[in-house]
Amino acid sequence: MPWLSLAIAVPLLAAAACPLLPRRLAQAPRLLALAATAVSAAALAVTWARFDTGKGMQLVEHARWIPTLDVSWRVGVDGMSLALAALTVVLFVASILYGVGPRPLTRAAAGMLLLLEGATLAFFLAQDFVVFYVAFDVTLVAMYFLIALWGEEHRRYAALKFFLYTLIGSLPVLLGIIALYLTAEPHTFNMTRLAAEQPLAGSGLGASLVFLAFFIGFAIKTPIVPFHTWLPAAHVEAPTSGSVLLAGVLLKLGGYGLIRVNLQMLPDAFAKYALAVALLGLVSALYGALVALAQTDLKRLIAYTSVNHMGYVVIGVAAAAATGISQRGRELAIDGAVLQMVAHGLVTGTLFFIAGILKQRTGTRDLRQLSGLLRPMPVYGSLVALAFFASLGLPGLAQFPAELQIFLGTFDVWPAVAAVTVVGIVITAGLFLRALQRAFMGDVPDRLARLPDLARREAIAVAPLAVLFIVLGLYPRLVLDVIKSASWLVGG
Amino acid sequence: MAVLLWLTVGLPLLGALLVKAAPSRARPLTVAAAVASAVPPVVLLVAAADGRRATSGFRWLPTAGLDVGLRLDALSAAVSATVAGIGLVVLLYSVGYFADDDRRASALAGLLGFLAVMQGLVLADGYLALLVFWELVGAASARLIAYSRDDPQAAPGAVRAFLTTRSADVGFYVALLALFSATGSIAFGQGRPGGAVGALVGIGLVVAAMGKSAQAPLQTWLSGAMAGPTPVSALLHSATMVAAGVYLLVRSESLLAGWPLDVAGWVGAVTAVAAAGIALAQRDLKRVLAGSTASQLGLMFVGAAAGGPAVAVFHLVTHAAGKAGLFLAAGVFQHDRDSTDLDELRGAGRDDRRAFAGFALCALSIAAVPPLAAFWSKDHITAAAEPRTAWFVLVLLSAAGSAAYLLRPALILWDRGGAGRTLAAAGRRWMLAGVATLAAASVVAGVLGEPLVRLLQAPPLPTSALSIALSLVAPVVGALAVLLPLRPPRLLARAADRGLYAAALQRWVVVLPTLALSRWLRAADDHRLDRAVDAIPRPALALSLLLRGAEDRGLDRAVDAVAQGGVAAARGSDWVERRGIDAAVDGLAVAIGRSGSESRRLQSGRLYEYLRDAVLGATAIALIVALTALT
Amino acid sequence: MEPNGGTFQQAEQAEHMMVSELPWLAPIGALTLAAILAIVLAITLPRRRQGLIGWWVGGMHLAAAGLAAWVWLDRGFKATMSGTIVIDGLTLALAGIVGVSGAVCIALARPVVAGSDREGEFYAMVAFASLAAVMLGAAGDAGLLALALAATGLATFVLTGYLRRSARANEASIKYYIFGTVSGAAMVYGLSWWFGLAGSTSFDAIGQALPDAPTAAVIASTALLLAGLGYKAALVPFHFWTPDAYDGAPLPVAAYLSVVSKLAGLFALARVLPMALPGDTVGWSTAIAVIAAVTMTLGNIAAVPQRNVVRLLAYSSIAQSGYILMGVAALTGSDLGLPALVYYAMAYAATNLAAFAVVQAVQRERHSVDLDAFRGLGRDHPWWTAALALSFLSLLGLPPLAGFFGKLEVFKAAIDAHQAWLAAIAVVNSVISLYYYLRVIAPAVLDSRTAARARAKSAVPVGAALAVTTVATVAFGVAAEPLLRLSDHARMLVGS
Amino acid sequence: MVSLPVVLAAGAVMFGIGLYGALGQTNTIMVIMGVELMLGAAMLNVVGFLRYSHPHGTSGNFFVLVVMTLMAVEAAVGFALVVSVFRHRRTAEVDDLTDLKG
Amino acid sequence: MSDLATAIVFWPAAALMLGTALYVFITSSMARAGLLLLASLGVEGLVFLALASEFLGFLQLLMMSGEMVIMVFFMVMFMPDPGGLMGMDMTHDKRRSASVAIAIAVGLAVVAVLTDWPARVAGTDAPDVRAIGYEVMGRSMVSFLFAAMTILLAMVGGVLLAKHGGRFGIPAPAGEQRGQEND
Repeated sequence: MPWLSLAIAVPLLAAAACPLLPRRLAQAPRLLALAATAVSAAALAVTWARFDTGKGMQLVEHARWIPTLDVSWRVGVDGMSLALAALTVVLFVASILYGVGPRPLTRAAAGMLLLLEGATLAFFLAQDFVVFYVAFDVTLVAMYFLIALWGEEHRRYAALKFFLYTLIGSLPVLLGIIALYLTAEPHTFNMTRLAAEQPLAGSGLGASLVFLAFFIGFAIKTPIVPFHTWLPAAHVEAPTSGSVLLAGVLLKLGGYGLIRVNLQMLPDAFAKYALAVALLGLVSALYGALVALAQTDLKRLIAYTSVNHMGYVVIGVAAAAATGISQRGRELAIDGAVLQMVAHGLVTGTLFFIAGILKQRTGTRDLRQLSGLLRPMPVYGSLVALAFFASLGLPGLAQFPAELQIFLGTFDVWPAVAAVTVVGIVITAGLFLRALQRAFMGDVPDRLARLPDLARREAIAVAPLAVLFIVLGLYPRLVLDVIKSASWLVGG
Repeated sequence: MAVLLWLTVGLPLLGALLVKAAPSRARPLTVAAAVASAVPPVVLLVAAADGRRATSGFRWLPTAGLDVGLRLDALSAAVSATVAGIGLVVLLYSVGYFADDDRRASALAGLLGFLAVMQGLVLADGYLALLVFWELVGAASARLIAYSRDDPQAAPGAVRAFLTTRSADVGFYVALLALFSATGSIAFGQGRPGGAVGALVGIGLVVAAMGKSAQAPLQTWLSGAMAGPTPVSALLHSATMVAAGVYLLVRSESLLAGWPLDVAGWVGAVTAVAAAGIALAQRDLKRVLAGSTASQLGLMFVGAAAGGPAVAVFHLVTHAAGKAGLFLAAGVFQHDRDSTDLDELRGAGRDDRRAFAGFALCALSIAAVPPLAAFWSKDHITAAAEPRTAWFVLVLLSAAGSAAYLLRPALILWDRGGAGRTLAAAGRRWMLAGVATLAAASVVAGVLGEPLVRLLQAPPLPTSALSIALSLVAPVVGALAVLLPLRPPRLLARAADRGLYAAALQRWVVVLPTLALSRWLRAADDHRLDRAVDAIPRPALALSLLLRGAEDRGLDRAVDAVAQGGVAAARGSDWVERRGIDAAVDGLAVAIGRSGSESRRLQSGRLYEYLRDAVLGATAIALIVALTALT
Repeated sequence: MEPNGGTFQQAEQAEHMMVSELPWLAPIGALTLAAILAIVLAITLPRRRQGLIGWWVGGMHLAAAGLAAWVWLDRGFKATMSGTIVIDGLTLALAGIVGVSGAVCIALARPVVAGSDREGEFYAMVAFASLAAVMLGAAGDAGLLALALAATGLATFVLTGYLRRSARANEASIKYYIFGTVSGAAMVYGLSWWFGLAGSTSFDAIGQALPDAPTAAVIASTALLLAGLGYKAALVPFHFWTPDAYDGAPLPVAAYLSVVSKLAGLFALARVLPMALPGDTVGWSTAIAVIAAVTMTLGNIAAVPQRNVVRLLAYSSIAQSGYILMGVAALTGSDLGLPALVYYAMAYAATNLAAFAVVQAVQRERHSVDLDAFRGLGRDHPWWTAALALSFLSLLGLPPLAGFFGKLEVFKAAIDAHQAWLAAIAVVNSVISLYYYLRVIAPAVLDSRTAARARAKSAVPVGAALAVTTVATVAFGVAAEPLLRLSDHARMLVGS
Repeated sequence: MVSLPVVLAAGAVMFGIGLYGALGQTNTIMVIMGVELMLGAAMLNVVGFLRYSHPHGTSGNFFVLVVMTLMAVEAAVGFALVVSVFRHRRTAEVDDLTDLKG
Repeated sequence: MSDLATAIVFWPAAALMLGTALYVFITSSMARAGLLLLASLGVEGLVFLALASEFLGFLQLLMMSGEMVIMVFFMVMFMPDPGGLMGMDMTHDKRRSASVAIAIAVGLAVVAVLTDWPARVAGTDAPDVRAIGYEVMGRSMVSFLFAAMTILLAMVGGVLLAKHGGRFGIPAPAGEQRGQEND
């Protein structure tokens, strides 16, 4: 049974089926989306069970697509793919449960969600560069429509900006892919082979240019300062589920790409620029945190913390690429980076749900206009506090082990970078506590005094995420043993 | 043993979850949990005294060396038992304290939860586990400080507490990274690696300890933390959590040996005096106690640096009992008068004599009046500091200060001028029981010194005649400093005439000589002397006011300034964000649009212009080709 | 292949060859037959039945495409008629594209011209234009090239001016005419020098002579040649007529111009340049690459401020010419140039026709091609909107649509031919193009209905054309293998 | 004596005159005349080459025939266009045709 | 034709040809311009003759005499002031057009003069006119046929455009509405 292909294909087919659903059955799109996602989840669960943690790329499914160009439908998993694919499914379940735009889920919205889901899964599982790129761009289109159709006030502008930036990012990636394809003999888009053969190993300027092309693309997606300016606009204007998926899943495309392509296929070039990349990541981490500190809009604040958290990922990846790093440090850094992506997906997903609920209840996300929300909404408030503490890296919650591993790995090669990076955790702590203090503590004005607490539907969507990030925080090896970068990261 | 270790952490946690789950049965559940939680540490202590050692850990992260676990050894057993004891008392007290509070389940669960992570901190095996619980303790602390919804100071206090400690925790992180990077291990008991990495480890751990233990210049958060409920202050911000810094120093003795401990000692010595001055000038009882805590923790730092683990831990234990007792008593007064402001509390002790008795006993202990507990432990610290004159002087100054800052509230509490009202509050019995227990402990805990030394297999506690003598003198000087200038002679005389202090002070032999001295001074009626004596405390007072001012304005403002600087930087980058990069991108879009409009002018609609441009273009192409072909 | 005729033996031999080579000319023959019979029918059939001519010409277009496929599969490639006509992968691919696209354009034109005074002749003109377009791509001789260029031009001038009572159509056709004839005359002048350098009008012979010929003369004549073919392909700086002509012409004719005659010009460039200037003589690849870069840049930038969707598509098609030209520029440097060119041409044909079909459908219902006319299209016509979005996104080059694989191919070719800078410029241009493609898609998909409008009578041919081209846009991408294989097997007999 | 450069120079001058006509004339008919002259220049070149370089280049002869054909057909269609436009707009001036632009 | 005879015919004929060509665009009369163009192209036939292309020369003379007469008719029919009585200026942007044209002409002439064109192979005489026939009927057969198609196309297209109100007595179609202006 081609489980992986099944996991990708079912959402896509369901997306195609969405327009055909009868208009009368109002619940049908939602149920279809849930069913399709459930099938995906089941297929991934089977894969998880069959997965051999000791081996690298495995369970590869392969079908010829365009033999002329050596393009194949080639999907497979290694630790990173599996972990991120699982994250994807989890977040999509939550998003579908939460809904997009008008309720119940419309056919168009369900279709877009499913399209996005299929494409994202395809991206994480792809072992062929054309599939990889196709998935990369399809996510762009689906997300564009999600934002532009169901977003908030300035959705058009934000959607355009998102589209523009991501396209600017994706096209250099295409050039890079072509360059890799052309340098491999015989020409191939097979990522496994490209990673094994490393056709550009040791070649100077060419490798650097290709590296730069990929890096720009993934840096925009990740995003790394200064390529991040699309992110706040897109996050703020997107509908709640859109923000969740954008931050939870789509940002991971960049980090995944950095590891999968830049690190695995161009290690020599990466080693040359590792310190520069790490410094960019450091700037991202600190800058994101600082800018987040000044935000009064909760969604913008969360958006900028994404810049901060993804900056850690970049630092970890860069550290793993550096020449001086020990094997232990390398594994720590990459394990940490991947775990950070998973954890950030769960935590930030929760945070965006929180912001969405807040906006829905109070009509504003401006922290200056809110106060004392813990009183009318104690459960919600506790959830907020939990998610905030998770995001600021409190031990026992998922991001702590991830960040710690990244720091440990980075310290191995650049102690100064690691030491400065650690300062970021103070700033994030500050910004989250400020927000907490401002909006959730203190006196509650009358207009906020009667807000309803967390509704069942919302709780069902959010609770699994919270449970997951707590569990991961207590026992990160649940995922780390699967990620196990040692088994697939070729020694550099 | 492993089971007991995990139970020590698990039982309070379980209790917390149960209380949270069944808020209506919070009281019985809390009592049960508190009592149950106290059992394993005691058993552990016995086992440790028996020479048993154990560790129980598991691989938390896949990389070799990054295990997380708990350990039983002499130090952890001793501190764990202390935490458990204080915890038990405070929890039982809390049952009473929160009796009227409809959110008591939350508070009690919070306290139980804190107890769990605090035990985890104490029992942690290896720096990774220590860091985990270290951070959790901070978060639990912030949560508990922010408990009050009525106090506008609560939320900012919690935020400041968490942020200050977390800033210091950067040191812990860096130390951990450096240690692991250098040695590949995060186990306790390693020697300090050489070079810059070793320096990072040393500095990092000391900074972390300073943050947690509210040592200068990071002490400001502690007074802000007093916005939390009083039992919280008693448990977290006097007895246990803040002592974690001392615990870290003791635990890391092998890593910190040498200059890092010296740094810690200096920090401790300076803090001991500075915080004492701060305490002297506070107008809020709990803040007085907070200052006192910082000061005493400074003494512990000195003890750890100069005298070794046993000295520090001994004072930790005695101080925990005394200070927690003081807080608990303060909580009783707070319930009586619904305030902790000293002006409001005037006379509260007279109205509630049982509580005042406990308060006074604990205060005397902290003020190092023999033969109460803290006298002995502080004496060892003084003795240990003797070889280093500067520390020695500072320690003595702080001893004097401790007498002063405790006497002042005691006098106010016993004053007659107060409102004389007592709010009947539910749960008084629980509370008074707690005060009594700790007062008793403050009396007897002094005997623990020798057993502690045996348990820790430490060298005998240092002592010397000089230190004992000066230890005895110092509190007296401190008390005088309070009694003389702050009481106008007429008032003092009237007070003496009426036997104002007699009833209270006669019971405490230690204060009697002080009072006698004051009488003698008054009898001498020597204005010059009077003035001279008057002159002594004035600079001290000025200094303490200055310090408090620094505390409230200077340092706080500095902290705020840092925060505001951060926010300003953040705003700045936000501006850059909106105006700079974004504008550049948008500007590019505008430029494209504009060039598009420009290009429309090329398409003028006039055919001959099209043709002419085409001809020119073709010529240009030909020329370009010619140039490339010819070169 | 003889460079010159001139003796009786040669003539006799040529006649023998001609008879034996007739099967290779079958696609051309089909189009010729279509044109001639269309004129006969136009004269004889009554007014009501003039529509039959459309069916006839459209059918023969498809037949020509089918015959091209048959020749490819059954006969293989051959330089026929002493080398004046070259039947190879390039020609046959062009014949296939022209056949199918011509049929689609006739389907689109049917509702526009139905019942008009010269309906039959209109179809005949389309047949002539297609015939000339195939000839343009097949010409291996300067004389035939000049003729074919002029004939393609003349037929499309007439088509552009078909709506004779429209001032816009008049203006468009006049401008197109003058620009076309002047450019054509320039090309003829350049070709005369080539003859002087080679002693023959056969490109084969010219290709043997030019590499050693004096550089200045070669450059000057080549520049003049570029004027002629470049105007046909709408390359900068010979593009000025394009927006005006598209704007004034009937929409189906604009579609025809943007696909058939443009691709014919590009294919002719791809044939003539490597044939006549083998081995990158005088560095023409670089020149073509520069023109490609300028073309795509100017096309994209000029499209940004357009509010008239037809003009927008005109500029977009100029930009697309630039992308296709990347394939031509890579011909000497890489084996991948030709497949890229052929595949991109097919993908572009499907995509652009789909875009024009949607625009025409909208124009028929809303009587406007302004951007505002597309507002709220998604509510009224979800399928049109889907076609619009798919075709415009394909033009943008998003996977997995046809346009993406086209871009993939040309980028590949450019990088392989060491013109990575050109690929980088193309990338920047793709980003610019996003602005205006989204300007059309966004109001269509995102806006709500503006006002209730009467729905136009549904025109079956337009709907069918729309469906076919949209499906092709998607299918050429998702199931790209057959087309890519075909492109991969496209070979040029001479040249690269 | 006549030589090839002379002929070619004459051709170039004629081409230039035609181009001037195409660029500088306001009337469509006049523009068409300019085109005719440009084509004539091309013919002149070929004839010169036939005389001085390639007497056996019979394909050049055919090329001249083609150009003559082009002159005829282009003029024919051009005039027809002018007729059509003139009917509708009462003018054949190129300068009046500026509705389509931008 | 000998070189001398060539020179004798060529120089005056070429001068006349270029002179009349230039005068086409100088005269202010459309009719005169047409006749001058006719003259110019006719004289070009003479030049062809001088350059030993008898067939092409005669053909050119023949073509021009027919074609140019038609042209004159058109001009008389459609031009304002066909007789040039008012001396109107039919040029725009004269200076720039002229300078561009002169630059192009000079450039081409310079390149043409400086280029080392292939020399005639010594001792080979031009083939007689029949060779052209063999060329047309042999190698260039298809091109020739296609030229015929082109002429057919021009005829049909010319009629289509020129004759408003077609066969069926209905007017020519008007434009499609494009939403910006009224046609």
